[in-house]
Amino acid sequence: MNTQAKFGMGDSGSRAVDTFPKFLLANAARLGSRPAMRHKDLGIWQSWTWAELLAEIRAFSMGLAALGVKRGDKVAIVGANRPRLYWSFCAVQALGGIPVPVYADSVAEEMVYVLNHAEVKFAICQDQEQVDKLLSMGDELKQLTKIVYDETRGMRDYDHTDLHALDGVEALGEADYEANGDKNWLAEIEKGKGSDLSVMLYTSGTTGRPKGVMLSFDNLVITAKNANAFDRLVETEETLAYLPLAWVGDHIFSYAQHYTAGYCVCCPESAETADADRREIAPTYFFAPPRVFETLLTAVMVRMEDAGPTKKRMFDKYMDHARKVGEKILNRESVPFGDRLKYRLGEYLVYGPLKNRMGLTRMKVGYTAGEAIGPEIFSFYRSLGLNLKQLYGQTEAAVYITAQPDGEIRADTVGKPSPGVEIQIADNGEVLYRSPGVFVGYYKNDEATKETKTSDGWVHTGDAGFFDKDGHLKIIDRAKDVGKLANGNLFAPKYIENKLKFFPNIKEAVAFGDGRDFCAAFVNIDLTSIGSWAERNNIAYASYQELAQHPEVYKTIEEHVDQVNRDLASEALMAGSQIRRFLVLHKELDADDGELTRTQKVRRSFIAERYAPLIDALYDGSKEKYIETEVVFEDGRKGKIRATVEIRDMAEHEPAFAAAPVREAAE
Amino acid sequence: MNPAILNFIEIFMNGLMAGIMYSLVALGFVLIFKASGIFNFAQGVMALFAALTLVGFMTGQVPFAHLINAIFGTEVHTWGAGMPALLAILLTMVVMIALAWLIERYVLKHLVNQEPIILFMATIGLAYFLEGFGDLMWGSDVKTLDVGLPSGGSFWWEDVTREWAAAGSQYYGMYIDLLDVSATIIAIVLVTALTLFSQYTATGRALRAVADDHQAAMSVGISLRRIWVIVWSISGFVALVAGIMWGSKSGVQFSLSLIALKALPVLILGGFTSIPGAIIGGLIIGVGEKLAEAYVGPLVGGAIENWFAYVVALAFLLVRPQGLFGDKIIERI
Amino acid sequence: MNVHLNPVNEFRMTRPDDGIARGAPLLVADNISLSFGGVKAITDISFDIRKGEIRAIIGPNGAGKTSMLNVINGFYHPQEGTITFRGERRSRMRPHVAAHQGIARTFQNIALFKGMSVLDNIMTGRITLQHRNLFWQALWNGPAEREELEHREAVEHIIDFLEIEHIRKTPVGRLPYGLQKRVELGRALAAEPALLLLDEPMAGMNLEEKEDMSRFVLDVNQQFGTTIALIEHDMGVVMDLSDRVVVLDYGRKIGDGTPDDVRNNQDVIDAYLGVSHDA
Amino acid sequence: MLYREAGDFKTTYASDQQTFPIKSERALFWLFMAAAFLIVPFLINDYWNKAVLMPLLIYCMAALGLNILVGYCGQVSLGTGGFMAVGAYAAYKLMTAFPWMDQFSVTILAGFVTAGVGILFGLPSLRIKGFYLAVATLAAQFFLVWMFNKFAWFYNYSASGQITAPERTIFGYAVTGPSSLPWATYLFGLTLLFVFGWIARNLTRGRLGRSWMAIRDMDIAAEIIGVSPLKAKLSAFAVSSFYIGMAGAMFFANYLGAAEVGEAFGIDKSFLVLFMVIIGGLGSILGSFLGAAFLVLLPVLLKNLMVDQLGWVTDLAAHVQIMLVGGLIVFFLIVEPHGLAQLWRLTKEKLRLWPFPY
Repeated sequence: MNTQAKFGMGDSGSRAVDTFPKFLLANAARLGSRPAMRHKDLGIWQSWTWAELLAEIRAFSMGLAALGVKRGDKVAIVGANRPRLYWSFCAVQALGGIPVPVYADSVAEEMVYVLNHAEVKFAICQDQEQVDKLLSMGDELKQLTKIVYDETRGMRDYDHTDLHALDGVEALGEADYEANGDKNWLAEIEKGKGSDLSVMLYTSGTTGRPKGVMLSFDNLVITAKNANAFDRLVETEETLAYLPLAWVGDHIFSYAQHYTAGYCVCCPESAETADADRREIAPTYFFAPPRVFETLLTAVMVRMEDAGPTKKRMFDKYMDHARKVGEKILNRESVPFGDRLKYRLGEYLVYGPLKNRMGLTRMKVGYTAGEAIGPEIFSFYRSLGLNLKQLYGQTEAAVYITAQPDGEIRADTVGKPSPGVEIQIADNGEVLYRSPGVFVGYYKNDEATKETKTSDGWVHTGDAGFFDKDGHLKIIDRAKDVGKLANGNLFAPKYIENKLKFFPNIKEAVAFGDGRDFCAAFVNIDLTSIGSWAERNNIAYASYQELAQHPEVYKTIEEHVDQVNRDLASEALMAGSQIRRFLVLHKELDADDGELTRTQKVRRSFIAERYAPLIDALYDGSKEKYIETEVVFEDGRKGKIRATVEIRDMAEHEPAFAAAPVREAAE
Repeated sequence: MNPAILNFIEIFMNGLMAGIMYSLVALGFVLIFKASGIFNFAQGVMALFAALTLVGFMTGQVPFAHLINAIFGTEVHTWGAGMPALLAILLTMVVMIALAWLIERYVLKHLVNQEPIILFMATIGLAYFLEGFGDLMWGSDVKTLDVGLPSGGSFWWEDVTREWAAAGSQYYGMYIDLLDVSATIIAIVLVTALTLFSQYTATGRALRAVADDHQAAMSVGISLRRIWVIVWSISGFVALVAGIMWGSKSGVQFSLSLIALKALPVLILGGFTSIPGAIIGGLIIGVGEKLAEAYVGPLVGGAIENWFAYVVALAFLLVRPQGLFGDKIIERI
Repeated sequence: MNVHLNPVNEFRMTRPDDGIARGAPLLVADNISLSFGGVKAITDISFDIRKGEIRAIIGPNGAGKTSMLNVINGFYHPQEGTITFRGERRSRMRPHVAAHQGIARTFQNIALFKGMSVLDNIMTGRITLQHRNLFWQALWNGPAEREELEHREAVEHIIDFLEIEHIRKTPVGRLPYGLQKRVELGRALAAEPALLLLDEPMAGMNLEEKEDMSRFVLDVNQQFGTTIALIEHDMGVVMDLSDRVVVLDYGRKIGDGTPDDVRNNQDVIDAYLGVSHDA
Repeated sequence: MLYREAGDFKTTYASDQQTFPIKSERALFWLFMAAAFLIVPFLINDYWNKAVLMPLLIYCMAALGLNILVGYCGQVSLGTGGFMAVGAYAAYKLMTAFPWMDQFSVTILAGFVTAGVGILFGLPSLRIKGFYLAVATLAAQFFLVWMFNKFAWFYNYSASGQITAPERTIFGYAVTGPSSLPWATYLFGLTLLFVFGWIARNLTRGRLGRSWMAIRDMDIAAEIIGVSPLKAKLSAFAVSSFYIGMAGAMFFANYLGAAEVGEAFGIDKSFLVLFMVIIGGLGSILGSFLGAAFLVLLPVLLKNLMVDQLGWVTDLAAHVQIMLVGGLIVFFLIVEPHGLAQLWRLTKEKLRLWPFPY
């Protein structure tokens, strides 16, 4: 392992460590025996130290070089969170290539577009499934020459002219290394510099074709280093890599910060076991979209429903106490001694075991972002003593725009500008930022780049927001989505939807009202929560559809909508947009049907189009409406589901707020 | 005749009579095993308990006298009057039926579908419980039991057999205990009665149905729990009879419960599920034991009857693993 | 230092080469007759199983299929006829000796060890491959532990192959039927058998489970080259999976050949349609 | 509730298969052992040693042995008393024939002798199963007791027919004989139990243990997948008898000091140890210890209560005690047929899932 010697402590100081391959060498020298990566495979957490990581990546990278990967080549990476796919980022970057991660669950057409647009020459796939997907596109993939796959199962009988097992590639590299050493390889790494393109991430985008966001090493390295410093992340952290690796968040948390801080990234056995795997690893630094926290909380509440009365009482009592003082204790505010004592007891009886069951025992910092998180959900975790925070970010910013500093945590803001980030609010309320993480541009799309990024480096977020009196940014909605009702009242659909979604029984909601007379909503019930409720109440159901249309379910949802209206009525800006009518949708909104993005955000306009008859019905006063919907099954077959959906009217509450708050705008 | 042959005959007959007693105890095991698949280790203690109760009734003891005295500091021991044997036997029978009902209600019912070893263990626990309970109720001192059965040697038989020996030989005739004779007669009557009962009464038929196939029996409406109470009552009755016999012979004391251990080799030999097996096995063991004691014992230092029966049974098993009358075991997969 | 394994490590599934070429007879049954106390279960049956093939044994209920498997792995001893396995003629033999020679099997009625976990059940399948004696096992640390962990790794590959990672430590008694069948296959595979006997591997399964199981059987045969003899009632499955089929009826062989041959064989059709068999 | 398993993950198979996979349990175990080895010897007195600790250690050893046979291999044995007697007499003969031999060697050799006898009496298990085998093992019990009674060579022709343990020391401290030191005897027993408890764990977790369990769960299938019934059953008999023999040797040499076979090693012993195994939990090492603890401590407690506290006469107390023990056994079998170990497992599961319901 002569690279270790070359990049010893004394030596590395003189060189700028500004690319990930250089970080790899530095980490192998500095943290050689520390675990760098783990993967739950064959029953245990297979682990690699940084030194071993270097050896693996070097072999793989030199093997790729032998296959013909050259500087500037784009290499697609397709699959789930597997160590070897993470390694391929660095292996490609070491050769000056540009990795292009692709969402593994995207359908063939999406993939064709991305691969062609990015002019991908090589693809590294996880398994047979992904290889098949690529092969099925055949000639459509104009540039693609070679495919490398990781898992050999089922691959025995394939034509291996342009198909290579990752093992074979590594062996090739290993042989090269044995014979010729790694001089050339190291020289290739030395050629890389901070301003080079590091990665291209395609944003799934709520509208239009995906755009290839080009991020340089500087973008990622500086942002990641800032973030590490902000939350004091060091090499002892353990994180769980379970979010799509084509998503910028995962790229930052499981790659950029992983290399810059030198911490250990753990890959779950499979998506299904991610929960159990998290429980085993107990990450110290954890990121999850609100949806995950929501599901987790729902699961907790559902399971506690089955608990015996004594235990349930104890749980409720201590959770009440946590709600009362937990957040204060976490924020280091003064709390009476008695309450502290009771909290300690609660920690022993309830909070500790609960954190243990959720696998959050060791969590030092946790982030949620992507969407607004329900205040109750947020406080629930905070009150358990978990340092859960919110951040606001974008692919174009290499994630970090704002984040909540420790001790300044609130459910309804996304925090202060991250280190090195400047923010301004445009006249129309849109948030603009400038930072070292600001992307180089959209690949082969200068027009879009110009639209988003001004010549002096300010980037339009497309979100409307404002700074509150403490200097925290508050996001209300997509700038273009914030509209007005026909009567001139402000209508912020996401704001309303989030309020609905904060109920465990409601999984998804879509609000309508822009330019209409009143606000109306689609509601998606949460099958886990409602299903368990139905089970307890002996309500038989055969399908999601049947359950969704059950009168009792409607009644429950009606109560929730009423509660939301009550809340809205208490807010000056929103009181005018209470939900007048709603319906419970007969099918679950699904990314496969294009109703959600791959990151599980609702595609409002698509839904509006798809369910146009239902929206019409919401506004024409009818009591129910028949609808046929085309759906795509998992295996790609298409089918139709039909339903007659009931529509309910709601009463509006009188506006009841103290005084109109002043809307501040900070520069 | 040669006195050696006469001696042999005497030992043989004594063996037969001891054997019939073994059969009697083994019968109790078989009945319960057939009907419920339970290997009732408490059978011996049930006999002890029955005998203790019988003596207690006949002599008019106050139950739990010791306990009462210990707790309340009183000095009560007897009612002052006993009762006739027949009435005491009837009352004891009632107690045994009550016991069967209690066992079913508080033990067996909760152990349905458990593995045989667990049930076996439960009956050992039951044996301990009954032993302690019996002692607590009636005291643990050795008691004599006399229900009016003839006892002592038969002079008539001695005289008859003395004649058989060749003149001039020093032969004084065969010894036969009248108690053994009456026990044998009673045992024969009991076995016949049980056989008739199981052949010709509805309950008996239900019993056999259960023994053949639990599921099928239940599906034709036979109440398993009722059957169990009946079976345990019957084996309680058998235990009572055995208790009277053995108790009359050697007093009522703890060692009486050890007759269960005597019955075990009989069971191995005869098979756990066969009534004829229990009878014939008992006879074989009884005779074999006595003969071995007389002819083999002196060679190895005597007192071999404790284990000899087991060794016989074991040797037999190695040849026929399913016992004398057991069903042939066909291994399937 | 953490030990780590190469996740795609190839693992052996068949024993070292035994000199029998692919396609040559691995096992030959010659004029086998078997009876139980006068009842004839098998009458004068001869057939062979060739190395690398999937051989199906089919026939109506009571045709003697399971008895035939029992003869092959030494559980029943035929009154007449011989079994030749890997060129060696076999006299009376205990089943565990057959296991040591490389014959593994699954059972018609699941015969898993109920008191053990999935992992332990499959580990038990490797009993013929583990050799540390009582002394080393008592010491544990050292050779015995090393051996145990090597075999654990091999078993993990089987678990991975059969996609039963999530139930690794579950007691088998708690598993649904379909998974128990899969675990049983795993236990048989763990022995790295030369000949794998499957007694109705898909009985009682739903369509999806049958498809899974068929895929596993094919994968075993193709990826590891394991010779397989299987009894199956589902004709669709038999025709899809097997290379050659032998048909039994009332303890006699009435057909033998490729699935197509057998399908067109009049005797076979009669037997399945229940035409009288006294001819 | 007590468990914090999150973050306690396994990176090797060795750590995944260790005896106490959960960190907190591992800590608890070593804490307990430290207390047993380092603190108890300083607090011990003759009463505690004789009434509680020595019987506990000895019966733990015996129950461990029987559990290997009954719980792991599924072969029911009622011959424990007889095998303990073999251990005791072997120890006696070894102690008197080789006065120079240290007590550890004596005890372990006595175990080996018993293992041999165990194999002999285990032979019928190859032909017969279940209750038939159970009853057959009674033959061993009666025969062995008879033999030790009958042949004076076994008790060195002593007039009383008893065997009496001479004094033997370990590192100069007496562990047998009339002037044995309580703490030394205790540590002697504890060391043996610790070492052989660990060995039992090793034997049951590997190939041998699995072949035993396979025979127990389904003997035919076990044989078909390659378990030799002969080796599995006889090794179980041998190992089991080895432990029981050691227990017998300790019972005689370290605990009783003098013994008469019928009294000390009668059929009651067989049942007692079997109860321990059943109540503790078949097929569980922890269960053997829990069962032994339960049946050793319960009578002591009851006696304390009835005789010392209530002032009852001893025989009355004995009757109540035997009745209660019998009743409790039945009660336990009804409530939890898989024994205290299962109860412990369930409790543990519940605590691990806490606050969620099980």
